[in-house]
Amino acid sequence: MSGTATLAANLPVVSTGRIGVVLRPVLWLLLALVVVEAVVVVFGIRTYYLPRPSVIASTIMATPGAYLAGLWRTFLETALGFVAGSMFGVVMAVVFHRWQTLRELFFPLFIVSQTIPVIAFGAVVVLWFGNTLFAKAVISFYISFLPVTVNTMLGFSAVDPRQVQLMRSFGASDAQILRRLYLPAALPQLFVALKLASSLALVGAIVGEWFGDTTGLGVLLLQAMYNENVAGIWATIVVSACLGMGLYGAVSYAERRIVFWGGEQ
Amino acid sequence: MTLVDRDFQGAAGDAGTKDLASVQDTAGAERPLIELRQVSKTFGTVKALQDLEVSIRPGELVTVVGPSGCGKSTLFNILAGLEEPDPGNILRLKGVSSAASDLLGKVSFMPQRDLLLPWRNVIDNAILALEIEGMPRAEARKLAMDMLPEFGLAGFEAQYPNQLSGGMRQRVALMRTFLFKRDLMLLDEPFGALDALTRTMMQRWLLDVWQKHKRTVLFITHDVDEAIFLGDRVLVMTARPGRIKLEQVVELPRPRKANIVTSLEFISLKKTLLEAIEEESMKSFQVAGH
Amino acid sequence: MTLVDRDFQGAAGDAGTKDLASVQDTAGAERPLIELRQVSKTFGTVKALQDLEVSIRPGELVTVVGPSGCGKSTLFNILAGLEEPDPGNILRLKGVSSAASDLLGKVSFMPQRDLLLPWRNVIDNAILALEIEGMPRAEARKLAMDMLPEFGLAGFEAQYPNQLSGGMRQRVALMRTFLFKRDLMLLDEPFGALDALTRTMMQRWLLDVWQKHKRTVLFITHDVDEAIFLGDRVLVMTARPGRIKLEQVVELPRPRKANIVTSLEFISLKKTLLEAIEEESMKSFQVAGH
Amino acid sequence: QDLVNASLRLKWLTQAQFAGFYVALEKGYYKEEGINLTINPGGPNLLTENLVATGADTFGLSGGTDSVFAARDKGLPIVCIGVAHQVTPFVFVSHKDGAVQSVADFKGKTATTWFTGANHVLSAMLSKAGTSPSDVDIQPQQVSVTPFVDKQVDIVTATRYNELYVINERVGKDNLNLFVPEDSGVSFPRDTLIVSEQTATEKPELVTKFLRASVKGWKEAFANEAEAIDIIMKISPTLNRAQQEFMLKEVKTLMTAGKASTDGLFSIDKDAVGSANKLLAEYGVISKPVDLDAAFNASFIESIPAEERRL
Amino acid sequence: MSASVSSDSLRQFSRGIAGALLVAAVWELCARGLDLPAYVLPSVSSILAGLASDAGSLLAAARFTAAESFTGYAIGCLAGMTAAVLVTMIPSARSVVVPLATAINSVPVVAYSPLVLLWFGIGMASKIVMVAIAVSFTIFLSTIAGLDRVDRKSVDLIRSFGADRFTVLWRLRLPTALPLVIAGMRVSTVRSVIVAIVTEMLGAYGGLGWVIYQAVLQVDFVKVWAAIIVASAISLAFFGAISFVERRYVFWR
Ligand SMILES: Nc1ncnc2c1ncn2[C@@H]1O[C@H](COP(=O)(O)OP(=O)(O)OP(=O)(O)O)[C@@H](O)[C@H]1O
Ligand SMILES: Nc1ncnc2c1ncn2[C@@H]1O[C@H](COP(=O)(O)OP(=O)(O)OP(=O)(O)O)[C@@H](O)[C@H]1O
Ligand SMILES: Cc1ncc(C[n+]2csc(CCO)c2C)c(N)n1
Ligand SMILES: [Mg+2]
Ligand SMILES: [Mg+2]
Repeated sequence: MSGTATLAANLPVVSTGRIGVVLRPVLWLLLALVVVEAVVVVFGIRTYYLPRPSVIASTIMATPGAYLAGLWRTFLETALGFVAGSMFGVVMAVVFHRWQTLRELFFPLFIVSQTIPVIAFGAVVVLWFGNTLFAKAVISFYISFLPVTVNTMLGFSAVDPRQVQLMRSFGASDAQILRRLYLPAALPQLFVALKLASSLALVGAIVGEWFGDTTGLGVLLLQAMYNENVAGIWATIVVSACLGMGLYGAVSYAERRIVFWGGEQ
Repeated sequence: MTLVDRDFQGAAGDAGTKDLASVQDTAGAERPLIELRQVSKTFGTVKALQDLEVSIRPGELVTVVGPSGCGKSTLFNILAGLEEPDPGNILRLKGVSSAASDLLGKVSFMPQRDLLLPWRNVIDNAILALEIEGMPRAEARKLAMDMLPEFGLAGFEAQYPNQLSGGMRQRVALMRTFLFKRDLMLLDEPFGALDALTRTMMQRWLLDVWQKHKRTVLFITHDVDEAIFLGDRVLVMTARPGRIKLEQVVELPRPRKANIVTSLEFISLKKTLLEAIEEESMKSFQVAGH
Repeated sequence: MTLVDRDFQGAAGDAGTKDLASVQDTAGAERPLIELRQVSKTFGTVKALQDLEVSIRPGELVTVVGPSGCGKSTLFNILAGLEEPDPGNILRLKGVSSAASDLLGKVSFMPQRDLLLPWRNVIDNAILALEIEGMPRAEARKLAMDMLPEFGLAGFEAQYPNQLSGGMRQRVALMRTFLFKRDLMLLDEPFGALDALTRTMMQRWLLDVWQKHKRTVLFITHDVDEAIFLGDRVLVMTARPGRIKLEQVVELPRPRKANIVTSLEFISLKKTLLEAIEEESMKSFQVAGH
Repeated sequence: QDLVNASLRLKWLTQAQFAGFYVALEKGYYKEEGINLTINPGGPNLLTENLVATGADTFGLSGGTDSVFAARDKGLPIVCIGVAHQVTPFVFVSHKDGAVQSVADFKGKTATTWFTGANHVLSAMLSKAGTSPSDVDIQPQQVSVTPFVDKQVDIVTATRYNELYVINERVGKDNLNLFVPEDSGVSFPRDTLIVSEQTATEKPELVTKFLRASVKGWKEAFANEAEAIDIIMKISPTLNRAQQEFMLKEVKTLMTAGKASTDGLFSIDKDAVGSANKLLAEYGVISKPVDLDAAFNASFIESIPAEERRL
Repeated sequence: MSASVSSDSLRQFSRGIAGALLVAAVWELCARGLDLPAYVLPSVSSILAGLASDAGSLLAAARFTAAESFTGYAIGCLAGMTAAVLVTMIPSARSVVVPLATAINSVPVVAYSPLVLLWFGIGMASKIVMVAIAVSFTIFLSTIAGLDRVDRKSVDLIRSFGADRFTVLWRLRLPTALPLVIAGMRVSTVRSVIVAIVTEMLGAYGGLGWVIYQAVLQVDFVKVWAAIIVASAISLAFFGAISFVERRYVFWR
């Protein structure tokens, strides 16, 4: 087998289309906005149903500070909950992987916990943790850890037992096998979960803010909704979308950097 | 089909080992490096090995052939200390009776697939065993770097497994095995996944490396040509439960050239082995209605 | 190394085809079933095939060996109508000039891996091509059921691929290819993934089936023993860009027995072929610093 | 200076409905009384009574007499220490050019209302007009008043300080009929200040100080509305200023009506409260009438002289 | 072999139950031992009692919520799959649609909820729309990923049998995508119930979210928890049903 030929075929090619990949959707989006603007104006659609994109933009620009502050606050809650949830998720996966009895006793409850709508007991969280950023992060944490646990366990179970035997034949301890084999091997699956968890954590933060808060995208959303401020709702959706896409993009970027070898073994 | 005398001690004594490394090893020349007697292994109701007897002298390269599922990998797992045989066995390393688990970390083992870690580059895959032993990374890397050219991997140290061809991956796995310096090396079908042409190249290269490094090697293969081309002795195993059916000493001179496979001695050895193997294969290969 | 005359018409005329099915085919005995002239194929900057010339007579079993990446699969893709060669080629099916795409659905093709559909059981995998042709499922199943014993699959019709051994999967894939009755059968390393012993069994069985069904077969392999054992002719391809380097007629009598591989004629054929292949392999096999 | 930490949980997000508290906070009135106050906004799924009962928050501006009764009925140890809106803060609205011109006309029509107390007010109004509530199609009211604007429903419920503004804007003030509960003899004071029983017994002076500062804040807010709105808008810049100005004006009317016109802000009108109590017991919302004296403790607010509480 | 599998799953089942009982016992002990009032944490026994006494209204609410989530789920699945198939059949649409869908999918669904409530009212329609949106993007992306997993070599093989694009789609692409599609569907079950409940809490005529909202305002925390348990049971049953279908029809993995 020709080493050089295979190499050439598999070397990561610096894609010249990369910029195009980013630019194309952006151009399409701009076009779509123009079309929507025109449609709203031409057909006289009421703001109540669909405000003009320019109205949404000017709504944000009227009080940019409020949206920025909301974005920052929600980002902090999300990031805190996401990081804590991911770490807890991985730790629980290790625990469940290591002790089958614990897994069989409690893993089903982990699944059950996710069927409980967090909004139903957000009040309890406020009761316990007060009106703090931490309380919202707890809600984010709660709805983001399970996918991480599940996928990490999936990643662990996909480890080739022969690989484990090989490590053991080198005299490796359990801790060495975990660190050098199981954890890296689970990374591709872990990142799939992290992408999902980042979106969930954001939902958690926004919903968490519905339990009494002064700033945050969830607050802006509620306020706009109950004042029938449709442009305000749209403005908040746009800002939430930016945050959601930003988080997703950040995790995807980390994935590309860290899991450079790809999911397939 | 005849079952040969299983006293390997005697049989091996006659083997043509003129230019073998072991000759230089004056003290241990006659004492087997490893010796298995009455070794059986049962998985639930499956009897994988039954009363297996194997003995390998230092510096030997012994090849093992046998039908699929006859217990070859099981034998290796026992020798690597990963699996404990059924009670009542005798297992001696350098004459000292041991439990299989005592062998853990004492033999260097290369399993059936290359099992490279995709997130480690060539050099870091090669030093995996050294790192686990506790050698500082920099030192291990230095050691491995020096070995790269010999394994045909010079300049590839920073490549990742998915950028390598099958043959190169196998060489990295072999290098990892060689770097984990132990008295006994177990190679479980290292070339099984390669195409026939690449495999021929790898065989020749392995013989070179082996002669330079003077290791004792037990080598599993499905390919009779490979078994004869490489081995000082060929062990043919029976279908499950695995035992030694035939032990064939290979008296071909070393160093061996590629064209040796068309020599008359080679052909006659192949004939004998194929007959023995065929009988066993037919037992385990079921072509219903044919 | 000499390049033989590439007029296959003439060369094949001398071949020992006494017991070949094609002899009964009085009309087409001398007219090639398929003929390629000046066939090149470029992928971007990679020249995979260059001025390839192949011609196969009805009823022949022609084997192709060549180093990895030399363009064997590319050749098959062209013959299967999946890939169009570079302009300027000549491609004749039964003497009629055609574009490669005209061949789509006209040859039965078995790619390098078995590619069984995991959600279909043995029988439904076997009839896939027939179903696509539009044959009612019940009828197709009936046809396939009758063929099962011959393919060593009797009683396995309701099994799913993940329940089968590698050898059995290959036989299902072969059965699928046989059921798709076309003048030309293309087999791309059908036994490449099998271990050497299972492969030997499959080769013998394939010869049996082939002689019964009288198909024209083009067979890619990496294994020289396999190429000689099966073929009426062996084509050796050059390293990329692929051309025919050597065409070797195999005059071994049929039916061939397993022990033919240790016969003198076989060995001498093997010697010739190995020499040719070795030269090409060395071109594409890079052992840096070795 | 030793400040006591305390928190006030509102019934909703920051808006002019709560301006007085924010003004008091901003002007340092709570600090002057030795309280380091945090104002925590509410939300759609929060119950102020619950947070105050558990001690998560010290003070609460809760839903109203209705939620106080419900909480007391369920055994939550909370006490109401003042009532903000002296009269029912909501009205029922119909189109002037529509079929509904009087409460009697509700019969056979579709009305939407909130099922958190307002529905009982509606039922009581209907009963007083001789209409059985079951003869009116009463539906839960959604966030938006659009179904009413689009005339898909005949009668909509509106808080005077919030929904009414939106309806006025979209339908026109002059095109609406307003049906006021008090006109039918039904009263339902809302926006109640609460503390836990524990706070009430253990820290009465804290409660009084909080009330004093709050009253001062509200008086300041009503005296200087523009500045009060500025304070609110600074906290929630996305609010609509005109709407907030309207809200503060309406809230002023509600807070200074009835007993408050004589006794001052946050007065507890035991008669009005008692009628609400009876109403809720009648409709089975609470299992039996609540002990009014235990649920409403006017001593704190009354310890502040009326002249100090009057505008 | 089969005997050991069933004894395995029996042990897993009994351990799962044991774990649940353990947590319930600790909960009960805490609630009683610390004398927690219902508005902090009601005891398990009182929740079960509440469940029994409110069975009628909870069941009605459960039906309401289940109807919303199932309908939304079905619409979402169909829309997602159809869109995915169309996009794979029209490659030029892909480079626009897929990044856009990925982007939209990373926007929190709750952000749309006010808008959907304003547009579709507080009846069932708004819940169904919310669920459908939430489900369809997940299914769309997992179907696309599944359809992409098809091996080029397999496509070539089946083309060599004379198959056209639709045959390739029907006989190869769709079955290849099935495992990922169903995995996406399984994950979406729980999500659909939760989205329905969250939307109900912002305004509804009925359903578990509406019951919870009302119960909170009426200070009935036993009822809140009883409704939560019913919601959880619906999710689990839904999840179990799709998992069963998955094991049944994706037997080959
Ligand atoms: N852990 C195990 N549990 C149960 N059965 C086992 C186990 N390991 C191996 N076996 C069985 O023991 C027999 C021997 O297996 P082994 O892997 O040693 O065969 P092998 O000779 O290496 O085969 P191959 O040539 O296919 O690699 C087989 O029938 C296998 O199914
Ligand atoms: N679609 C393609 N695009 C670009 N290059 C291709 C394509 N298909 C094949 N090639 C290149 O053409 C050359 C010949 O490939 P081909 O698969 O025909 O080789 P082969 O002889 O079948 O190899 P092997 O023995 O490994 O199967 C290789 O270098 C390969 O990388
Ligand atoms: C009694 C009563 N019940 C429900 C609502 C609906 N609602 C809940 S929070 C909120 C915002 C208040 O400013 C609204 C409109 C109400 N207004 N009044
Ligand atoms: Mg093995
Ligand atoms: Mg190929």
